[in-house]
Amino acid sequence: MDLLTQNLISPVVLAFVLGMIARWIRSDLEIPSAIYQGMSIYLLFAIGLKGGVALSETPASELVLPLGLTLALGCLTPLSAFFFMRWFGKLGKVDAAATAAHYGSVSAVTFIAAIEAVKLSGIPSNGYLPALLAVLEVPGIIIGLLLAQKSQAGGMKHALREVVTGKSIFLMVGGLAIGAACGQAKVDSVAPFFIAPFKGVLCLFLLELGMVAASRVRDLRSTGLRLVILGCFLPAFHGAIATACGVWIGMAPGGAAIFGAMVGSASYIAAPAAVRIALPEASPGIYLTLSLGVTFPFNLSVGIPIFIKLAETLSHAPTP
Amino acid sequence: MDLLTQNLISPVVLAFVLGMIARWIRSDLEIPSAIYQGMSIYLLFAIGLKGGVALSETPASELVLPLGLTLALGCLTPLSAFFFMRWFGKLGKVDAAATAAHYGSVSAVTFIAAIEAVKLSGIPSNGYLPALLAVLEVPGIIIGLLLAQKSQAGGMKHALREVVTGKSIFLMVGGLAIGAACGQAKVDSVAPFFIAPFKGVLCLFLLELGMVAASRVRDLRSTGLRLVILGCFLPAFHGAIATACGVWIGMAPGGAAIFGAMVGSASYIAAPAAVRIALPEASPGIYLTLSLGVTFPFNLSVGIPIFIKLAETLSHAPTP
Amino acid sequence: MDLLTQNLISPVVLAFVLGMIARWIRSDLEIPSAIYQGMSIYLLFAIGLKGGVALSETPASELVLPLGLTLALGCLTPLSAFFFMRWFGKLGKVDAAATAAHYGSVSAVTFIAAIEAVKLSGIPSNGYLPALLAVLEVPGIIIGLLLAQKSQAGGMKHALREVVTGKSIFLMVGGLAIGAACGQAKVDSVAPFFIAPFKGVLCLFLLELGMVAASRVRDLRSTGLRLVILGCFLPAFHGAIATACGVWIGMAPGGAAIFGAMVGSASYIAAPAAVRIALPEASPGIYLTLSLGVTFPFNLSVGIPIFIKLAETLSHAPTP
Amino acid sequence: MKVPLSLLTIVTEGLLKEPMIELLRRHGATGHTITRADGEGSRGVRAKDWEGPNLRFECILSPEAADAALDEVSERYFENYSVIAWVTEVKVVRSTKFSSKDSAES
Amino acid sequence: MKVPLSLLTIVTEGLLKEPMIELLRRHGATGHTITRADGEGSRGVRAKDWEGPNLRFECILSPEAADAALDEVSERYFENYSVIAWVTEVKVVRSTKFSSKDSAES
Amino acid sequence: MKVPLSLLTIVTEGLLKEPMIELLRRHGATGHTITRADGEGSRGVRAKDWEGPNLRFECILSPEAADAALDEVSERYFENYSVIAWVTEVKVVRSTKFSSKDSAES
Ligand SMILES: Nc1ncnc2c1ncn2[C@@H]1O[C@H](COP(=O)(O)O)[C@@H](O)[C@H]1O
Ligand SMILES: Nc1ncnc2c1ncn2[C@@H]1O[C@H](COP(=O)(O)O)[C@@H](O)[C@H]1O
Ligand SMILES: Nc1ncnc2c1ncn2[C@@H]1O[C@H](COP(=O)(O)O)[C@@H](O)[C@H]1O
Ligand code: NA
Ligand code: NA
Ligand code: NA
Repeated sequence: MDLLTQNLISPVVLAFVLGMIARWIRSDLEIPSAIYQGMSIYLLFAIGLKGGVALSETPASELVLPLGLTLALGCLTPLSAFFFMRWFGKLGKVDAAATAAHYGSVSAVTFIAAIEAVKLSGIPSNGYLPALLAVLEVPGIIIGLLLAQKSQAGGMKHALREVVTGKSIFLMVGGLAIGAACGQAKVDSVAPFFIAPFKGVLCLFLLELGMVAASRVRDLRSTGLRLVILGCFLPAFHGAIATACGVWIGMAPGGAAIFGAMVGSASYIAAPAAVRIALPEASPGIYLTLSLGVTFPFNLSVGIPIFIKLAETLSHAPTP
Repeated sequence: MDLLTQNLISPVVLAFVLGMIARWIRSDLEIPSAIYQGMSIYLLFAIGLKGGVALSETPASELVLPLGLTLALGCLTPLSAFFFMRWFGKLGKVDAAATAAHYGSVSAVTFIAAIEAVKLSGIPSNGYLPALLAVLEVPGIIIGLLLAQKSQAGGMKHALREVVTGKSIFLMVGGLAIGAACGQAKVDSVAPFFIAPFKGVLCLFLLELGMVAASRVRDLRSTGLRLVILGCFLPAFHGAIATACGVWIGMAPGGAAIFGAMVGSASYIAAPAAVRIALPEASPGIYLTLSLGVTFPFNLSVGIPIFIKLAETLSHAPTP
Repeated sequence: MDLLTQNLISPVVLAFVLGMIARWIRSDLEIPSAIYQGMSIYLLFAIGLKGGVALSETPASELVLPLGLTLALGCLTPLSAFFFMRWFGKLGKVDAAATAAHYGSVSAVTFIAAIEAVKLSGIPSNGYLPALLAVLEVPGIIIGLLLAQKSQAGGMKHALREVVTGKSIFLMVGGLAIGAACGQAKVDSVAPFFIAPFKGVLCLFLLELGMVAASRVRDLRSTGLRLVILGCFLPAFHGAIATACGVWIGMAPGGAAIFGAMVGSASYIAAPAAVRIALPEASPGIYLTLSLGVTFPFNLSVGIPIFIKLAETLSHAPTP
Repeated sequence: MKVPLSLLTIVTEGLLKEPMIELLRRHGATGHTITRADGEGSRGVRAKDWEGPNLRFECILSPEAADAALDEVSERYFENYSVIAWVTEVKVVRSTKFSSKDSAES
Repeated sequence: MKVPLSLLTIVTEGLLKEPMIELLRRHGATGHTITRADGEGSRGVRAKDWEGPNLRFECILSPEAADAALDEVSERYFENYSVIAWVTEVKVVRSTKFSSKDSAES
Repeated sequence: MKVPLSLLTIVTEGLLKEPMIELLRRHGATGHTITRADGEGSRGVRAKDWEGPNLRFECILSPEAADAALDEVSERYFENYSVIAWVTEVKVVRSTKFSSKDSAES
């Protein structure tokens, strides 16, 4: 598939691969953690800012359907993930629930990578997607935690606080608000910092993420084949459904593909933090390895091009 | 006032507010201190560079009046601040002197924010202002320390060394010199790094400053209402006088407004370091809270638009 | 010489001087080490990326001669350095070998500074130079270590691993590969981050390097005059030969000058790390002081303009 | 004037920052010092991977308070979290600086 | 339940990171904690100049293992590298966390 | 061959960096290690707010020198600055590395 190679041979994806290689050949390359944190602050805020501007130009009525769909899928995907993890993955209840929380939530970097891939492929997209990203992040985590039936007031509340005030949602929502309040003209004044260099920063960020993912990949052996299969199946399954629904409710093809990548993705920043607090007995060796070591690279390399192709096909289908 | 809203609804000011909110809702957002320091190095050096280029294009004769005025105000404002702090603020001599040193010196970030606000409002400015900033930073601190009559050779000398070799003055003066030596053409080669993204970096910087200021605001209760009133009155008073003098000696209206913001501002980087060394018994809970928790937000939100308005009015007054 | 002043009065060189001044006047200016590391990652990866794009547009046949010349000089310069260090510098075998490894290898920052200087002087250059840089880094170190006849399997192997998987070579080669694979069009998408701000980042980087070099310069007294003389002579000698050979095999004048600067330069990142592991008894006070405190500033200020002048003269000589 | 007190050192994932500070306060700590640390331990997960580096708490306490805090850390966190902790005997001057409720021995 | 163990602290150039971790493992360490540090010592070279800051290792070991490790560090690295190391007596709870082969005294 | 020495740990605002290094030198320190730390203490001001993080000094000294340095730190800085300091007993090998004038007991 041409689109696949096209997607794989890009600075962003190759930087991720380079990061993995760095770990495999045991290079002493290391991105200082302050730089890594600085980059994630930059990326999240910038994505919010861009989304906020788009939002300020989108009529509220146009948002109703996408928001409803996002909430619905945000509640269904953790249930689906829980079911597959218990049935096919043979996980215990707590571990399955923890993993479900991750697949119910969303990975901002997958979202960003999908945006870039769509931009490259030239098909039209929707500006309001970052708002959906913020909405999608929370319900999956709540439902995942509820599935563990460990909703002792304290843990659950603490975990929710963590998610909602957590820096990833905070920065994105903050950026959204600022972008929406300021509008295009004023955001233009900070564009040379937040917009133009964005993809280059993403490139360095994925270099680091590749290194982290590589150390996760090492843990795959102990994770078991069944879980690895699920780590590829679930994003494809959830993502395809979401892409189809997106096209169905009238998103632009590019928008639907990005939406698919979002719904298909598994969180590896917000969800782990929340799960670690509310379900400390769940094994990070399972949920982190799956989300960061399997599902993220899967989406980055195979998932996103599939969703783009699918969205294009479905969008053109009814036209003739 | 339209100008006020115009000024408040900007990415830079809103980022400051976002930082304050982050602290209030107890988000775990944190800008790594390496990033924060990196940004301040960048901002100070860039402002110097830009000023240096402007300086290289300004005839020396044009600088005499502004320099003289800056020195005069740099000596008067700490005296005025000391008087108000003792009389209305009821502070002891040492604390009043310490605070006077802060109001006599200058806040580079307020200066930068004023520049951006003036640029946005479209009125003409002067290029030599960064040179004045460097000049204004020192005398206020010296006079403040002298007011405490604690000029034991050692402490005073150490404190002065600290100010003059301190990184904020060093970087700005260094940038000025490099900018003046290289001139526009050569500085253009580094403009995509130092000039274009400047305002975006400032935006992130204010996010952090908002967080710091928020923790200062919490200390307001123990500071007392009288001091809070002074923290708003002094910048308005000093700034209005400086703006008027600026117009009077022939600065462009934008330049006079920026000059007002400079003179009205209170230092929270150079002065605290010097005061901490020379007057360790003065209470940081007073001088830091006032300069960072009251005066900086005041200038950012209310002061700067006032000075712009004032400068415009005064500039146009004699014309007809 | 006009070219010399032209080269010296540039933001990049002046930033280096500013860094030295910061140390001399004992300013508290400090670039956080995370920022410094972040900048070196950025610079090395960006230089690779740019080179990779150029490489993808260079026919392989055009690379044979330059590659052969690079390998030859990479083997000869450490021998020459060893000879001079023993004979004129009166160093013991281990210290001479350690220093030879540094002069045999290459300084990426000198290379970058040369590129910028050539760009400024407007003469044509060659795109494939970064590939030569990567090739030149290794042989000098190997030969240097062999010269110490301390090739106990362990140390040597460990040292070589260190060089080849070391982050400086890894990032540059990684960038090269990504640039070559993606080609101009796709690299353009990250150009606003990796290409446009490059020189500005270099400027800040040299500010830090100036500070480091200044503390090295302090050690010059204990190093001895003979070694300081060699620290100026060797780069001029090696660099002039390399420039001449470069012109001779048909490089563009700018390319030959950059090539001269490369070959003349002494490593201060890759080589010290390798030498420290394989020859721990060699004195860093000698090799680091020479490479960073003498040869680097020499090349930056005097060497590069000389090589440019030389390359221009030689290139024009046979034309008429 | 030298007073013997205990130094409790806790190395833990960044996640437990707030709970640890609270725990120390409850045991009478008047302050604490935090450094960022990397580390490897018996658990597979290196905290750094996904939530920043480990935190290394140091807290000067009365010997009894340090023991009690160490016990509580061990009971509440050892099982499910990456935590390690130890107590060292140290000497300080002007121990009033450390006494909120328990160490009045200065 | 408190068990006395030893805390070995090593401050060294970043270069020796891997060898030090290996050395600690060989002496039975089940983990270690690393913080970045600057420093000055008897050698002229400040490691920071060219390879990032010093590393400060902390490792809880059985007293015998700590002594042995300290000896090995001293013998192998003191001469040519910037290294310093010391041992402190500490108390831990649940020392099982630290026993890979040597400290079964819990 | 193990020699008992003292480890003086000082946590202080970044501002006091130079004075502290000088103080340690005056008491015969041949070196020191600095790590960056955050912290909270009895004073309201968190140093980090305006001048970077706290600094945490570690210095191996002879027991007498450590005590004397601790006393001086306490007398000169405790009142007006954010400072805390403590002394621990440690063991080192080859104590010659630490003796500039006072610890010839190796
Ligand atoms: N033996 C040890 N000595 C020093 N630090 C340790 C040791 N074991 C574990 N740690 C630290 O404690 C953290 C958590 O350990 P663990 O819970 O065993 O994974 C690690 O990341 C290390 O920083
Ligand atoms: N007396 C000391 N106390 C604490 N740390 C020290 C001492 N001497 C040296 N160091 C640390 O050990 C490192 C190497 O020391 P040296 O090998 O003496 O250069 C230094 O960079 C310091 O971080
Ligand atoms: N009880 C304590 N244990 C450990 N560190 C402390 C303690 N009290 C204060 N500190 C540290 O010492 C610094 C200054 O404390 P203070 O002078 O009490 O504000 C704080 O920022 C902390 O890093
Ligand atoms: Na999802
Ligand atoms: Na002022
Ligand atoms: Na060379």
